[in-house]
Amino acid sequence: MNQYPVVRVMDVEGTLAFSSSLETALHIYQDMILLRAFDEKTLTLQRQGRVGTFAPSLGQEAAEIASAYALDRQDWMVPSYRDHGALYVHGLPLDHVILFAMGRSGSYAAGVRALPSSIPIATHLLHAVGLAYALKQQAEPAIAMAYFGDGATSEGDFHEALNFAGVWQVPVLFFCQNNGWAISTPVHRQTHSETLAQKAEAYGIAGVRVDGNDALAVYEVVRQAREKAIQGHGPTLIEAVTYRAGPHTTADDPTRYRTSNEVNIHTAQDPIRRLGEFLIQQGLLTKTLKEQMMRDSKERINEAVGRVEAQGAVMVGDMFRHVYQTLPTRIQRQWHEWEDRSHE
Amino acid sequence: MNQYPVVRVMDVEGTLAFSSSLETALHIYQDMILLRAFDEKTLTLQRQGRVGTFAPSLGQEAAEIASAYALDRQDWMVPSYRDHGALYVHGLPLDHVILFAMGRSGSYAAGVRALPSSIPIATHLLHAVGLAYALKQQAEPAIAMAYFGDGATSEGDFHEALNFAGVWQVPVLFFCQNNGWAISTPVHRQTHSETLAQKAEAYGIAGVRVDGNDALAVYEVVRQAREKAIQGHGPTLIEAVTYRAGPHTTADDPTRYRTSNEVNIHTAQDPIRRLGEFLIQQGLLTKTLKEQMMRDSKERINEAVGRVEAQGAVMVGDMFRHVYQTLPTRIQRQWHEWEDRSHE
Amino acid sequence: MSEKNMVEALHDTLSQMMQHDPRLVLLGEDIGVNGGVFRVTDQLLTQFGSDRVIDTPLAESAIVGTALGMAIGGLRPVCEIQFLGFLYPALDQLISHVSRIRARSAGALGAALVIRAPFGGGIRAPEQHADSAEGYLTTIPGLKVAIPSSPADAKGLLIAAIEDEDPVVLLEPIRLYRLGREEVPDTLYRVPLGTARIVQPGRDVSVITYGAMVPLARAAATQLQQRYGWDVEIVDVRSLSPLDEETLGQSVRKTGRAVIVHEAPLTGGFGAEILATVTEQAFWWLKAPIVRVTGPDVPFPPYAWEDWYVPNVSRIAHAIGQVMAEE
Amino acid sequence: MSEKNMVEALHDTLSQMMQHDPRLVLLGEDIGVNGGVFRVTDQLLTQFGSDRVIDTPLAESAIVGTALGMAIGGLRPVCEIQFLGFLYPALDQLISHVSRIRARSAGALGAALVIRAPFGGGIRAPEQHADSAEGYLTTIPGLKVAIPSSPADAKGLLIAAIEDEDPVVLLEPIRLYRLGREEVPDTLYRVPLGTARIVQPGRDVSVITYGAMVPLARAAATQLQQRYGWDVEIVDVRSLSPLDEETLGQSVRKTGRAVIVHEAPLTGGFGAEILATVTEQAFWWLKAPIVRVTGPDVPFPPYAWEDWYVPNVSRIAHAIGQVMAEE
Ligand SMILES: Cc1ncc(C[n+]2csc(CCOP(=O)(O)OP(=O)(O)O)c2C)c(N)n1
Ligand SMILES: Cc1ncc(C[n+]2csc(CCOP(=O)(O)OP(=O)(O)O)c2C)c(N)n1
Ligand SMILES: [Mg+2]
Ligand SMILES: [Mg+2]
Repeated sequence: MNQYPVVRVMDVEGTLAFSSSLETALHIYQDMILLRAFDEKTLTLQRQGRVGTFAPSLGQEAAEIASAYALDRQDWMVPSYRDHGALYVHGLPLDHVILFAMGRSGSYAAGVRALPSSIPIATHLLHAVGLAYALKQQAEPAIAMAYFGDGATSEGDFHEALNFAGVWQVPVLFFCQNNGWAISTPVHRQTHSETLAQKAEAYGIAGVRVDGNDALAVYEVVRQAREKAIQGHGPTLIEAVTYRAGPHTTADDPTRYRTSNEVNIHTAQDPIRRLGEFLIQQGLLTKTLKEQMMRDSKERINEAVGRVEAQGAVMVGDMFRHVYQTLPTRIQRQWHEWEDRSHE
Repeated sequence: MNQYPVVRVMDVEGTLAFSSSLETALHIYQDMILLRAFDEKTLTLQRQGRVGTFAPSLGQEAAEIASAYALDRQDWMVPSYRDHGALYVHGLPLDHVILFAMGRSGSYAAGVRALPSSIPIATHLLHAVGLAYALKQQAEPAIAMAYFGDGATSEGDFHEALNFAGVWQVPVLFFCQNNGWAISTPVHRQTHSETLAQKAEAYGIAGVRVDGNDALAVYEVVRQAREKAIQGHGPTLIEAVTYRAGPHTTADDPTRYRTSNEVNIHTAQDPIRRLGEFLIQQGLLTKTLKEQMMRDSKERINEAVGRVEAQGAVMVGDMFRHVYQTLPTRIQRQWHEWEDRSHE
Repeated sequence: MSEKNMVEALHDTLSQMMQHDPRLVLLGEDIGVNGGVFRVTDQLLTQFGSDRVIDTPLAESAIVGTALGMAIGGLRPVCEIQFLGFLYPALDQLISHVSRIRARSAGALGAALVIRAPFGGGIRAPEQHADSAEGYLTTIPGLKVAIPSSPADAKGLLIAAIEDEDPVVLLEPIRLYRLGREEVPDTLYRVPLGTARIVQPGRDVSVITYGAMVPLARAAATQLQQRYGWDVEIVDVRSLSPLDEETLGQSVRKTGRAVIVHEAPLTGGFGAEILATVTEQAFWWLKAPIVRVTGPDVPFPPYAWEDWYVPNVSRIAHAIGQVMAEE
Repeated sequence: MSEKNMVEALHDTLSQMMQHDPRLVLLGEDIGVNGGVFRVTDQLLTQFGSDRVIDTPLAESAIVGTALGMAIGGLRPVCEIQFLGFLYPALDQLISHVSRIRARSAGALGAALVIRAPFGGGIRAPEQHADSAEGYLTTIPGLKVAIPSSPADAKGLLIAAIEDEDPVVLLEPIRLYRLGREEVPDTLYRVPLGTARIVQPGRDVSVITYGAMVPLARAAATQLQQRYGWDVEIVDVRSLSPLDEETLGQSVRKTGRAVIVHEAPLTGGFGAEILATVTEQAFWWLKAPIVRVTGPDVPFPPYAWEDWYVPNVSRIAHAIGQVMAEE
């Protein structure tokens, strides 16, 4: 499909192909470092039994971080389970990301325009469309952007969301990270279409394919699609072509379904290294600065983990409190029963 | 979308554009006459309270009948509620069609490779894909074809069905009658894509647009797509562009949402008249023959209605008998209770 | 104050609430130009414009899923599902998201939305148009489910549902849509969710029911009153979730006997929960086993069997006779 | 005969049945190359090829919907839904088609297919991976629902399900997958659907339960036997639909007391149907109100609350104490 060429800003050696904000580039880099450090930390905590099943973004840092940089704080982010990097950029405190990983909350923080991460695949794309409708209706100059994977494009809700978005012409972006795999299913078993971007044809909306390991290209593409949406020119499906370098989740063993050869080829195109090269070439990054960033990241993460672990056991009441705004008597009674039992 | 030109065999004046079997054409014409007569009869019966809510095919006779003629008896037909014409061609006895309209059965007859008509929109497309998988697996030289409307393309199951079909490359055809309306919703409010055929792009499968009021074109297009599928070259989405000349169902009042002007423009392209002109030009049809066909149709329909109405009241047991192959004791007990009550 | 049938009551209430709260939007299939297949939204498009009365493409999961986004974004969506039997594609959205968003966000976000759907047999429609599917909904924590049995309650429940900060499914019995008229006050009043209604008080036996079964229960009660002098109490559950345990328990503690009536199939139907709840509330007062009168455990059949499927006055009267016979 | 845990029993049974019946096909997400996220289908792809062990795209409605087509077309599909909480998008297919095709075709067509899904809490997975959703399924006429509580039953139920001409959902308790091993005969044997199992006979009180709750009920029973000498009968429902009313009724007519235990939320849960059925069967024998021990009426919480949510030995013992205290 030559209709859907892959947009690139840097080539794989990190040489610039067109201009973008260099200061932003450095910030993006810094947060990519943080995200990698976060995932590494969380993987360790998981092995130690301190967090449960967890989905790292290893290899997808450019797509995660740069896409979120292209948003404004007034935009609604509608993430799935792997998007803690994007959520962090959008304002979710690190502590909340950790609370989520520790099974203590729904990765939501008041005041941040992001929905809690959606676990059921593709279901949340519809929420983004509804949010975009509300934004348009209330004349707010903002958009909604849903995050999801290649596998999500097979679900019915993906289809319904893009179709509604097309008919309604609301300011919504569909940000698909094609990381090559849906657990053990490669993209070519997920769909018979050559690209995911071309699925936009079915809805008469724009489709763009971007090198998802090229942070600046991701940033540019999302930024432009956002502008277009804000101007009332309709939704865009963005396919960010990247690669999941790590396991699907901590419960996954990728050696069962893919060769180390394949993984090596892709990790050679590591998005952090690539943006780093570029920033060094631009004179914005040094080895020292990079090491400083890494140390800082680790420290911030350790501090956050410390704070969260210091919180102590969860309270039983929090399981009941928020099921309805006003609790029906039956749930109140259950809450009391459970409280009584917790004092036994 | 010039990629999806409308395939035509006759122009609107009924002049032939390319060759097809003329004997088949006459048979098709005859059954189109029958279908029209059937719908007119059923509409009358409905007004008399002798049948319940019913969906006629007025204006869609070419698409209904000619598409079914392109199938072999070994093919699986997977229809929706409006496809009694196609079912009849595929072997469903007229009596069964009437039983369905009278709320006495599920439009199924043993020995006919057709599923009972599906009421929930688009859900049955998946069954066609599964049937096609089974055919392929068992090396049967046959296909499955699902019938549905323009509105059905918005449902998630439409998407999932076409996607699975693409990945599996099974012999299935998706026959979409774009009749302009889904109850009161015009196609341009149903989707923002210019054609429905182009939705095939999303699945990497073939998409074809055919003049659905050109019976011979419908026949040719389905026949060719069928050949292709049988040869193992994958599924096709066929958009047959037609027009629903009558109400959505007997419960519908189309004057609420469309002008008589629009209806008049389309009924001027009536598919029966059009095929009739062509057959007259070809010397295959005469006014006498046509009138004979109409009389025969009415007679056959009246006889069938007579047979069905002579059947008397339904038996309460038939509501229980077929819920499971072997009835659990609870349902047996209910059956007995209900039987007792029926003798009260 | 004027006489209205249920369709008119619902229509006028939607119109009133749309005027009253500019955040309200309606969405569904054929609700705009066509005014809904039962005309509940007739002319509202003309009155409020296509931004607020939205004719959607044909996709129920999308109707409910986008409504959730709208609600979080500050609108108050009221969805129409054309028939309850077509809600099934949207169950995932209801179970996974609509009902959970408040708990998931620790109370910060809510799904202040309403889903209206006509249900039940009675109009000789094709298959799947007559399903009574409340049993799938009442087992979803975080959701509320209400069913009116009269025009006045339809209005009060609809307003309560629209004003509720949590999601409410309002199921509208098709057979009652145009069955009769009654005085419906013009003011904005609420029937609080979670409250049952004593349709008629009685001493001997409680008939606990809802929706289109309420008039049948009344007819059965009248018959038995005349024939045997039995004093039947009729409780219209009205709000299935949350359930008014107190009113149900009180009634059965008073009468000591209960018959539960609904149109949905027996097994796993909401009648089981009512039976369980009432038994928990009134075990020591029970003089006879509670009897459930329901549709049979079969899919709703083609309409030729409709009269066999749906509970009728004679089945209800028979069941009351059964519980009265004990002891 | 060899010792197997539940995963091994299921795996070996699938392998045996695939050899035994060439019409059998497996389909689901990640069941092929990956062997399923719980490894129930480990290596079956190598053994039987990709035509019979199908790694599907990510779409549950399609898995169930295409399986129905396959079944009608002469194959015998066994679907895996990765976690029961992801069955929701397929509920429409189950309710509208899979469960109705036989009735709709007057018995001519059947949905001889099986759906397997792991369920319940216990592995600190993200939200929605721990739902106990049997309550949505047991109210669908035309469907069967079974839940094993041991490796041997898992085999027998799976074979019965595969051989059944009607659709069966087999729910597999995640916590029992690798909890223990027991002797599982190598022969092809069936646990007939519709039969409950008396796990241990007793005179004083019936604990009626299923799945992962069975071992907890045993532990509670042992504790109470030791502490108070109470003789607890444990009934493993095993087949929720069709329900073995007879065995349940007999048990409670004998003991006069019952506790029902499941992990799913209380309201509208399958426990309500059990309570209703048992009450109908044994009303005059009941010495105390039946007590339900269930998850609370809240969505399954993030896993930090998991131990609070899931019923435990102490809650079950406490409930047994309650029903024993009466009279
Ligand atoms: C409806 C649903 N079905 C199945 C799952 C289990 N599951 C979790 S992640 C996943 C694969 C998702 O792949 P993709 O969409 O490519 O996203 P990625 O994980 O690669 O980021 C599956 C099958 C789920 N969460 N939701
Ligand atoms: C899932 C579902 N939702 C809604 C309906 C109600 N309904 C019946 S037909 C129809 C319109 C269908 O339009 P289209 O697909 O274009 O087919 P047509 O009737 O025009 O042949 C609707 C909304 C249904 N049957 N199933
Ligand atoms: Mg992926
Ligand atoms: Mg149409």
